[in-house]
Amino acid sequence: MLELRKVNAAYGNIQVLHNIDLTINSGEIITLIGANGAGKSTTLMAISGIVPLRSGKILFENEAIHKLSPEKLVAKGICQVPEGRHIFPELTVMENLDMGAFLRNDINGIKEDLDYVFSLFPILADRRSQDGGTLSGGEQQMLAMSRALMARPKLLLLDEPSMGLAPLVIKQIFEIVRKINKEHNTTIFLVEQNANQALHIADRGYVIENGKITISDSAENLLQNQDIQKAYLGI
Amino acid sequence: MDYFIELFFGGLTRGSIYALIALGYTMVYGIIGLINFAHGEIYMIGAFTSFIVATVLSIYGFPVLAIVVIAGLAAAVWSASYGFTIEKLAYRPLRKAPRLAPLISAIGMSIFLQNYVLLAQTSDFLPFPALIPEFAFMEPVAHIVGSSDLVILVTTALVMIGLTFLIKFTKIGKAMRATAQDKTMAVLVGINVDRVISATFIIGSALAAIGGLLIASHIGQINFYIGFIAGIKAFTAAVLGGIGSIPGAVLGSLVLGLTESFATGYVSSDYEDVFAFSLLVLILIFKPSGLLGKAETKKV
Amino acid sequence: MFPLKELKRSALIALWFAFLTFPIMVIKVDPIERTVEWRWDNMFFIALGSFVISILSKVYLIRKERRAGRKKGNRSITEPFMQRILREPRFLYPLSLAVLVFALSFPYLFSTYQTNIMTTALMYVVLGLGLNIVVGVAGLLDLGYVAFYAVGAYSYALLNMHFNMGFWAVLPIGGLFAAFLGILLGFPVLRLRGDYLAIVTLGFGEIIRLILENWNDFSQGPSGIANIARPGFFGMDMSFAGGITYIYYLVVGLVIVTIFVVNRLQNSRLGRAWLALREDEIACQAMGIDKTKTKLVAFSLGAFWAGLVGVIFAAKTTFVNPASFTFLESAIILSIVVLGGMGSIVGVIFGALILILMPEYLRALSEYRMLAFGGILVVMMVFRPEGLISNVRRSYQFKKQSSGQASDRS
Amino acid sequence: MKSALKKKLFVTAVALSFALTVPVATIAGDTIKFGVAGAQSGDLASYGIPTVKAAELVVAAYNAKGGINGKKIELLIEDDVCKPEVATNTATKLVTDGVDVVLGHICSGATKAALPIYKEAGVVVMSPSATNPGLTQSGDYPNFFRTIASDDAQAKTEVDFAINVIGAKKIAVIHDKGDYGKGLAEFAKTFVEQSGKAEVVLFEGVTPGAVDYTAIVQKIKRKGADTVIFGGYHPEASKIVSMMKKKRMNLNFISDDGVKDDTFIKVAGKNAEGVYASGPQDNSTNPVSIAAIAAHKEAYNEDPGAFYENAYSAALALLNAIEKAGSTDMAAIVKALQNEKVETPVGNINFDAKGDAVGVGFAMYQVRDGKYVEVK
Repeated sequence: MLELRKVNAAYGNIQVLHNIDLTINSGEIITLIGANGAGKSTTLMAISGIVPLRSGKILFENEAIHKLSPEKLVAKGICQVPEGRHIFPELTVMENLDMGAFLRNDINGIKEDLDYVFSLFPILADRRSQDGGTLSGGEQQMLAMSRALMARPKLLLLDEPSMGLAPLVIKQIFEIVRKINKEHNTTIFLVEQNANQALHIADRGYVIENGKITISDSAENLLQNQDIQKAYLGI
Repeated sequence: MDYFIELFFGGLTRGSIYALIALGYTMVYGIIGLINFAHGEIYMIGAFTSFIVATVLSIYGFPVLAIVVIAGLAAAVWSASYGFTIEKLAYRPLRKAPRLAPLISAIGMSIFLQNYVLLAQTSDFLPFPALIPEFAFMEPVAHIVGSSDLVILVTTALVMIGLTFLIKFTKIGKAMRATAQDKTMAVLVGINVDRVISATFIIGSALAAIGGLLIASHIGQINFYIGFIAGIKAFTAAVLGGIGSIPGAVLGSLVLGLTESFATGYVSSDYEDVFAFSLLVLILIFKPSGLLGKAETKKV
Repeated sequence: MFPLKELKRSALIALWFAFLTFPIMVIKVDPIERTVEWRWDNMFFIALGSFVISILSKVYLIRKERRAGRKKGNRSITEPFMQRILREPRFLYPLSLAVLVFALSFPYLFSTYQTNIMTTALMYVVLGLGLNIVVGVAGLLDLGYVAFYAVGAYSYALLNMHFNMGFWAVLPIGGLFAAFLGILLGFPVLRLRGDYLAIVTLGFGEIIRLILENWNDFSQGPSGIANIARPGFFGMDMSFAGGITYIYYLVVGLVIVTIFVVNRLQNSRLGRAWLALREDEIACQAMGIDKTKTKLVAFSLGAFWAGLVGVIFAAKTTFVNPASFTFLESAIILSIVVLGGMGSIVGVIFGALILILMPEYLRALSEYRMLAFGGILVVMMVFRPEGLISNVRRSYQFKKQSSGQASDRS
Repeated sequence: MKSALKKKLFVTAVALSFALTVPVATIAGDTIKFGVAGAQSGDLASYGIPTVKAAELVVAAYNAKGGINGKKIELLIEDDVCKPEVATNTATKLVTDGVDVVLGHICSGATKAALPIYKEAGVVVMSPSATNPGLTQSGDYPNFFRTIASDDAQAKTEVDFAINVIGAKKIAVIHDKGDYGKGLAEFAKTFVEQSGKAEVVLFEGVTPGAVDYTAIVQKIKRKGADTVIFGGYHPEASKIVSMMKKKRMNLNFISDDGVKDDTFIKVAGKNAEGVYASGPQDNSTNPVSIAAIAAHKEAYNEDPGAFYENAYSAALALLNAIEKAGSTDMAAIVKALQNEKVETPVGNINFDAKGDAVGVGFAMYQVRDGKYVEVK
């Protein structure tokens, strides 16, 4: 479904991604794990068209997309929940969700998806007219994910959904990620520092170090891998 | 008491005009953080366009109502076009430039537009046709509140309501708010930020043009320089209310208009602007982000 | 060679501009005689002009892209030309010497008029450098800088008129008055953030001008103060041309002193504190930099320089009135700083020379002068948003670090 | 690498020296250099541009006749934006270019700043519009002349008229905070107070270009004024007059030369009816004036702007003096200006020792049926 081929990207003169190769198949949950500053978020931003490529290609459903503008990518079904959630603080929960469906015009479909996200996160329904900025961290994460779902994505990019959340909430979030994947057949690309949790729900995983993919394997194998255990799982 | 009411309405009228210009300032600032110094010139171009159109139409013998409507539309259309073009030419290439570069570009644009109108039209003051008729029912109180004051107040109020509706409930309005609050995220939900910014310039410019038309027919004269002072005042009003905030711009404008009116009425018009600016300084000292501005929630 | 698509695009642009400028350029009405003049030829010229300009700019862009494509590999090695010169003492010293010799011999090479406008330009160099401390180095956007300039000018005018004080006596006093006023204003408002500070300083500039305009007993109001004494030189009596030359040298001296002081300041502890403050206020406070005090020093130092130049201004024109101290003046000084490249001394010098000399040399364009000035300001910003000399300072810093401590941070 | 750098340096140096030397080169030749200085851009351009047009027309007429004593007249037109510091540059430029006489400057402030430079260079200056009394009365500027009367004379005319003819008792004196307007208003205030027959109930300035003047107009009403004396120019005057009409106030409105301008009537329209303004004595039957206005209409297809006639007169007076003096020497021109009378749009004039035009007196006018009519 999504393929990165020899992707190089840079901020100014500092190269961040070096020859990234990565494949995501339809229906999978793929995770990308790595330390702070390894290039995880940049990879997502490159996929979403925010960080331009120096060289390389990104294919989505066998079509080169790395020269498309970000909103075209959203229209194609690639949605991102960025790191730090980026809730529109002065928009209400409802309006935030509306923004998620910005490119859609099918009123019935939107209604349906709205019911769906409210069923996933009932608390959002209670807070619907509250400003996004007044929500707690966990609620904001739920809202951010719901907002992305409102675009009815084929591929959902999640950047550190667990960051700064209480363990209980993290668990809930990951459960829902899996649920979305199963119920809606949404392909999910999950970037995490919390490798343990991520690998437990993922099908396959990649490890990124200093902007290079060093390991790629199935999630089970990665969980067993000793280097990974040492470096990322804290065992 | 009559005197007080007179000053009050005078201040409201003046404040309403400021508000129509200040909205453009505040919207543009809210979305791209730019003090658009050329905005006053957009207002001037709106006034000039409506002057030209109205005069041509009246020469060809159109009825007054038709003139008002067509001149108003023409002013809005052309001002919006200027706003759109200026943003594309002078600000968009500077989207990622250091913060002050667009400001200087805006100052240059302001000087350019003033002289463009000066050269293409005239340096002289021109009589603006009286587009606002004298309403008979206003006659008993005309010495306190004139017809044109009434029209300005009502129009401004209608425009405010319309704008609030637009910002609050329409798709483009929500997109504007979203873009203003978080540009990266706006892009990530599929908003074409460039288009939203263009829309902001178009709407802000059209509002300024309406202000231009109203004030020109209230005062009865225009020249190429009227945009500059009005622009500075409107900008002051926008900051007073909390720049970036739409209700703030309106409140700030009304406060500024009333302050100037009362300062002139009860103290002296010699220091009218001194009062206006001192009020600004005072308010900002006690409320550093303006009357309705939100305190900074995050570091930018 | 040139793609047809681009031609079509240019034609559309031409059409757009024809539409855009239609009411203002084409129609001219006389509301009294009730006649309408349709100037269709203007529309034709606008369309043609915008068509040509759009094609030219496209060609420029294509070529630039191609060049960029070719250069891509060794991009980090090629530095801007000016920057290279400024870093190399081997180039810098002979160059500065040449500039100095040129500056000193200027009055002998060129006419009095040239000397006069060069004096004006150099005054703006000092003003620019002063404002550069405030805006470029400390990052405080000041739109009312002209107020301090006015204070200097009126200090000399008034002290000279009432107490017959001489130029040299007032020069430091004018500077100090301005600096004092800077502190007075800075105290309450410096805690405002960026753009709020901008409008407050703008308001302050207007307040000073309005007071000068309205308070007749103090400042003689709008009619101004005339017959201000020119600076003396040990009681020598000078001809008009001699006087101009004298002031010219005086200003050259001031420019040199200013460059020296500003340069020293930027590399001092205080200068680094300013830079740090510009980059991140919160971090600075966390590191124990007294935010308000540091800002206040920058603000009043900038004001001090404006005051000095103000005194010279009054002495040079021998006449002051409030009309010289409008917002536009502040805007031009700010443009000098930004155009030159914020924080760069050489940049500010170039900026001042260009912005002040340009309108003078544009006189040939007569009534199109200010139109061209505004247009050029926009074009320059669009093509060089970092200013003429960008980032010189930062790379200079790096070099110092690497040679001094041999640390290889990159 | 190194040669590329050298080349760039060389190009820069050439470009620089080119830029610096080109403007120095002036056209040499046996012409009379007639300078015109004033605001030609900026917010006061509308007061400076008519002067340029007047100079162009007069000079063209002279040149068509073959110039003066066989010499053609060359115009040197310089913009000073009405700013003193720019005016010194303008003046230095004109002097460096070898100007013989100067028509200008427009604003008193700019004129004051520029005059010492002309004085030093021995250049006669004649302003069509700088009315500050000090310019002539101080005696500081023997090279200065003007075709417009000074502010105090004008204020006196206005006040006498207000008190003696209209019978004003309570006078509001309003001005535009400008050099000209405020100076005039102050004289008016002093004269009213000296007369003892009327009182000044309000003395205030309005901000030119402000969005509206409702508040000040209401204040005039509240103070119970029966007459307004306004010092300033027509844009502000027409705003105030229109606002007074809107507020149903019927006061006498007396203003000055800056308002006695057809543009005022055009802009204020029917609100202008009844307004009094002082101005130079009636020239409407003066054939020179009629010809001057006709020439302007023919050349530019519009009515002349502010100070056009004064500028036209000044240009005529200057050229006439050069012709009579037979030289461009300052002393000779000054003598000719003082002794030789000349027919101009503002009358048959010569100049007194201080530099004011003799015979340019003031009359009061009133707008009646869309025209200024002299009030006897």
